[in-house]
Amino acid sequence: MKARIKVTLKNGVLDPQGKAIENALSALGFDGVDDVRQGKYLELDIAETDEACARTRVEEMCEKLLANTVIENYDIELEAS
Amino acid sequence: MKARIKVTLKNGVLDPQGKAIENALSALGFDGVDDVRQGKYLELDIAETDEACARTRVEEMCEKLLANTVIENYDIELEAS
Amino acid sequence: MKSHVIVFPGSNCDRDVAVALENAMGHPPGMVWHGDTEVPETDLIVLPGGFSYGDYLRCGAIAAQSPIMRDVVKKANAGTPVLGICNGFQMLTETGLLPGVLMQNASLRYICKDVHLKVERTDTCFTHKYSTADILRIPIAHHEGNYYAGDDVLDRLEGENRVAFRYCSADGADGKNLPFEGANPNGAARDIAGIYNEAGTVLGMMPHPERLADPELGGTDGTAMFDALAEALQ
Amino acid sequence: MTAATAQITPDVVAEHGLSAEEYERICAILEREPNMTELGVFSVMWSEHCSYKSSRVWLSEFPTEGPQVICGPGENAGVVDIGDGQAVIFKMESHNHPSYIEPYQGAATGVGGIMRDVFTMGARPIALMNALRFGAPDHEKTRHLVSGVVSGIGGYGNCVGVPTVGGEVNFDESYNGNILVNAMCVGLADTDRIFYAVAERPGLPVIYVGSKTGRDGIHGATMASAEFGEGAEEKRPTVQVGDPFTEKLLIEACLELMTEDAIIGIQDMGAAGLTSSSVEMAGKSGVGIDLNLDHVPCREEHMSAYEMLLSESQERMLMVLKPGREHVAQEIFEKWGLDFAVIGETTDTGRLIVTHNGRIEADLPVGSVSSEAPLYKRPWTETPKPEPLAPESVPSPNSLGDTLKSLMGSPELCSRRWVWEQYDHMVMADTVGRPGGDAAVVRVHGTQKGIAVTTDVTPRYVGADPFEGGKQAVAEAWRNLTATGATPLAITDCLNFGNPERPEIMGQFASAVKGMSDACTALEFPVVSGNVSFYNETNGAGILPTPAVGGVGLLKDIGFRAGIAPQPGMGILVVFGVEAGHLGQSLYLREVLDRRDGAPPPVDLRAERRAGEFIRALIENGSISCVHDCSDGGLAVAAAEMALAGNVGINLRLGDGQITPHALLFGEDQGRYLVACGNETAAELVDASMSWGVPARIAGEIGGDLLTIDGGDPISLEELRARHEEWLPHYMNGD
Ligand SMILES: Nc1ncnc2c1ncn2[C@@H]1O[C@H](COP(=O)(O)OP(=O)(O)O)[C@@H](O)[C@H]1O
Ligand SMILES: [Mg+2]
Repeated sequence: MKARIKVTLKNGVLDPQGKAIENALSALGFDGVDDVRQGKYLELDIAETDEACARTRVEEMCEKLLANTVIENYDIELEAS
Repeated sequence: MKARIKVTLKNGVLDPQGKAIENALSALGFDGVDDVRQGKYLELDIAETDEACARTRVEEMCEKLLANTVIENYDIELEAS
Repeated sequence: MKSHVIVFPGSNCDRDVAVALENAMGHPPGMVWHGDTEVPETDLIVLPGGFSYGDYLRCGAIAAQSPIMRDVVKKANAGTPVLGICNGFQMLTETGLLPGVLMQNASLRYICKDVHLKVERTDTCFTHKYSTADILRIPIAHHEGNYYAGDDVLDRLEGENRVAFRYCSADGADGKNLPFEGANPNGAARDIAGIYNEAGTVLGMMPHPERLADPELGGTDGTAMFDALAEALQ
Repeated sequence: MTAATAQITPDVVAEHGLSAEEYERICAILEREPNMTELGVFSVMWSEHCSYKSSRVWLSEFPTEGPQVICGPGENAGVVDIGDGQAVIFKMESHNHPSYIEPYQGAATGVGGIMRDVFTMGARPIALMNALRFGAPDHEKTRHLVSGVVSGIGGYGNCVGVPTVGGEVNFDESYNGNILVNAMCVGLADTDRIFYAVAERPGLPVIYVGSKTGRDGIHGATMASAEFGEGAEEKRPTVQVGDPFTEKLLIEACLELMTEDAIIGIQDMGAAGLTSSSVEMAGKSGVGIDLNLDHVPCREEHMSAYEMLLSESQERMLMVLKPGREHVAQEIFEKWGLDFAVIGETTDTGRLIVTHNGRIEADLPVGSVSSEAPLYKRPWTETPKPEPLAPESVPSPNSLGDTLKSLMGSPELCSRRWVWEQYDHMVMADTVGRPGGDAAVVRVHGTQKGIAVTTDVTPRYVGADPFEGGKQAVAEAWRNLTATGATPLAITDCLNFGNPERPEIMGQFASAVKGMSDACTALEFPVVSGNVSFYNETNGAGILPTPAVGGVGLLKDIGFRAGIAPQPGMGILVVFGVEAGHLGQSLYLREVLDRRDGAPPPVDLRAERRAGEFIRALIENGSISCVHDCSDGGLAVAAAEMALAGNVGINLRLGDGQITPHALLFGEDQGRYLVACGNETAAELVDASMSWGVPARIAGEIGGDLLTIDGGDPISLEELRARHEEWLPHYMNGD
């Protein structure tokens, strides 16, 4: 299966990158842009064919490595490949 | 509107981070994981209310700043907020 | 000779390179703020190392969009020599003045240490005081110095003799397959540490020549680059 | 319900870290009960961290004065004269707990915080150091913590562009649940432009600059914000995230403003943010302060007064300006893209009055909040003195050479290159003594002067004998500075201990402070700043007592300094200082025999000073330029480090046989230096040392590419280097 994972900062956690991008966009003349937040996006293939099993595996990967759960949330999408 | 942007490396472009994550996952005992690719995920609010206009704006942002189109693709999702 | 160093918010090697330039030229370079729209008349533009705009988004990406860079690109295209060191090299690729990109080091770690370099070409204003037999010792300090470009681009760079420096071991052997860490510190394609534009007037390099241009700092292999510029551009 | 009207129950008081007696005292001071916001203010100001309530009685023993001292403890950082109208300003601070919770951000914000302490006084930061203690290498969390902490320190310091030039790394199981991350910053200032945290007089504008305020790091208070916050917001993480880019801008903006005649007082917002900065500034000057929180730049919506006052958002400063100069400041901060807001005024009421949304949220006597925190002389019991170990009683190894190899490749003694290569240690182009030597040396920009910096403490010594261990920490810092040729100026410290409410821990603390004080006095090496971190314990098991010492010294001319690498022409190795073969608490005992007994090596402070002054005089007059002190691992390890640094072989002599070979080689006797020099110089030095009363012995010959011990046991440098360099990278790769 293919897993698509979004890792985003939790609400309230400072996002210096997002802030810098927001400033840069406005300096480039893009007005009305707000609340820019930067996260990570990961794609991977996993040998599992059962969706529920795959989800459990990927969640485990997120908890253990892919996300820093102290400050980040993650969101998993799965697709048979 | 809310824009959700995925910036991913083009096919064939070397991805040291993805590679490292793949190795780390296998070191942690996650087998059967393949083709890990890491990209960026961005969220932003844009004052635009018309979807087509908003898309054009965000595409422009991606071309100018958010993605390095030499090596990266981007994918935009919009949602009325 | 008049030279100018562009200062971005987050630049942090601007003073270091200004000192090296002053030592070579006998007078200090002009410092130009990123918010200005024009670089004063000049014989050399330097884009210094550091973390412009925090290196957020992509290294050099936000700096490449700053007002002053439009003029830098214009002057570079008109033939004014431009030296981009480290973050400056990243900016040069982001503006398209140089091809390719600098990706994260293969180790995914920041690396600060002396590396050895082969000088590939000695007919430019930057390197005419070196010889191709020289093995330079110059420090690197970066997290994104892993030069990447497609094979077609790499072939063209090599075919047009546009590789400026390559990582090598202390005895000049090529950068791969050495025991211990290997001489290629970051995984750069074909051991590339620096490249030129077509005209040989724009140089982007990851190593910091300004950091070993003073005997007190433990080496002077960087000095000849600044001396070369002072001589060529007077 | 808002924070201000919530019911204060004994539980709420306890969750704020205040005892019932402390709460009563607050009520007595106020002659009423505090509201929730006021309780929050007291809780942070009277916390151990801000008030030093358990340590202050002991800290007053430190010698803090000397002709070189411009400002000792009590300000954001210590200030020491280095001549020519220049001063160094430095301090060390812990960020232990946050780094355990989130190693990258915890360590990063530790670096950011300590830099603010230094530039708030008008100094440009020129060097960073870090003293790190991790749990046992095989503990499940250690690798992850090392990786996160090191990249966090690098991530912050590298971006700001201040070189991280040295530090320490130790592994010990006592840190399994409580790692120590101590960061130190040294800055350079002009003596006529030093800024203090004062508010001076009533009627002055109070200014907020830097980043916006969010709900970061509201600790014991998370409960309060979850219960009393507006609406149903998700429970917020309390981790502070650093923004080194903003810090860099803040440094430049503050230093730029400091060249204008505008600032009366300035203070960074560190622990307890807005509260401690405003209360401390006002308290010091005996004035009141009115704050209007409506003007505080906020990053999140609906922040309560409680949250704003207690937030530990990073990269913020508070200033008191000369009236009418606000526009000058505003222009500078806006140029650097930083927030700037007038949020209050100093008053003659002596009270801290905080308004928010038109309501008074706190009305407190500044003096009581800032200086009437309880002071505890907690009960303490002295650590029993261990018996010294006779060298002969300690078993000898099968092979001296193999022992040396395994020590050089052990977690405690292996190369820290993997660490320091992740730090930009060369930015600013003044690092003349890079990591890997005894003390780092940074040149004073544009001059021939150099500043030497080191951090030292040997926790296993302090654990065995806190008094001797405290002395040793100071002496080793002094020695490491001296070994470069620098004149030691002063120290900062970071006293990391367990729970002070336990008498054994308080005993360790008291004795260590006494030992440090004795050494500081004897070596004329005063304490000018520091920090105490208590409660480093989990489930009743405390860490090894770890009073880290950050030493700073001055080289008048970097042309006359010493490094540890022998140069061509240096054929002889001489050891100076008393050799006794002291193996108690040595790494030989611990790594080879798996024993941790005996007394640590005693420090004879007079002998220490004699030997150091002798060595320094020789470096200063150009007689010698290659010096390494002997510390962990003893003479053999020091010699091996020199051999590797110079890439040259050494044959070590075993002397006259008075001391058994393994004790001579691996004993950790204090006050010793190894010097490499030419044959003739060696003879002269041995002569000269007699008149100084410093013992000397030819310890070996330098040359070739083998390390041998009295002709036997040859070790190739290549093998030695591999052993020394490999452990840490292999460990970190999980090999
Ligand atoms: N955390 C660290 N960061 C940077 N450098 C370090 C760190 N830990 C150790 N080093 C460097 O490694 C070298 C050896 O450290 P150490 O054995 O503690 O020295 P010494 O015994 O002389 O005090 C020193 O130059 C020191 O600055
Ligand atoms: Mg030492």
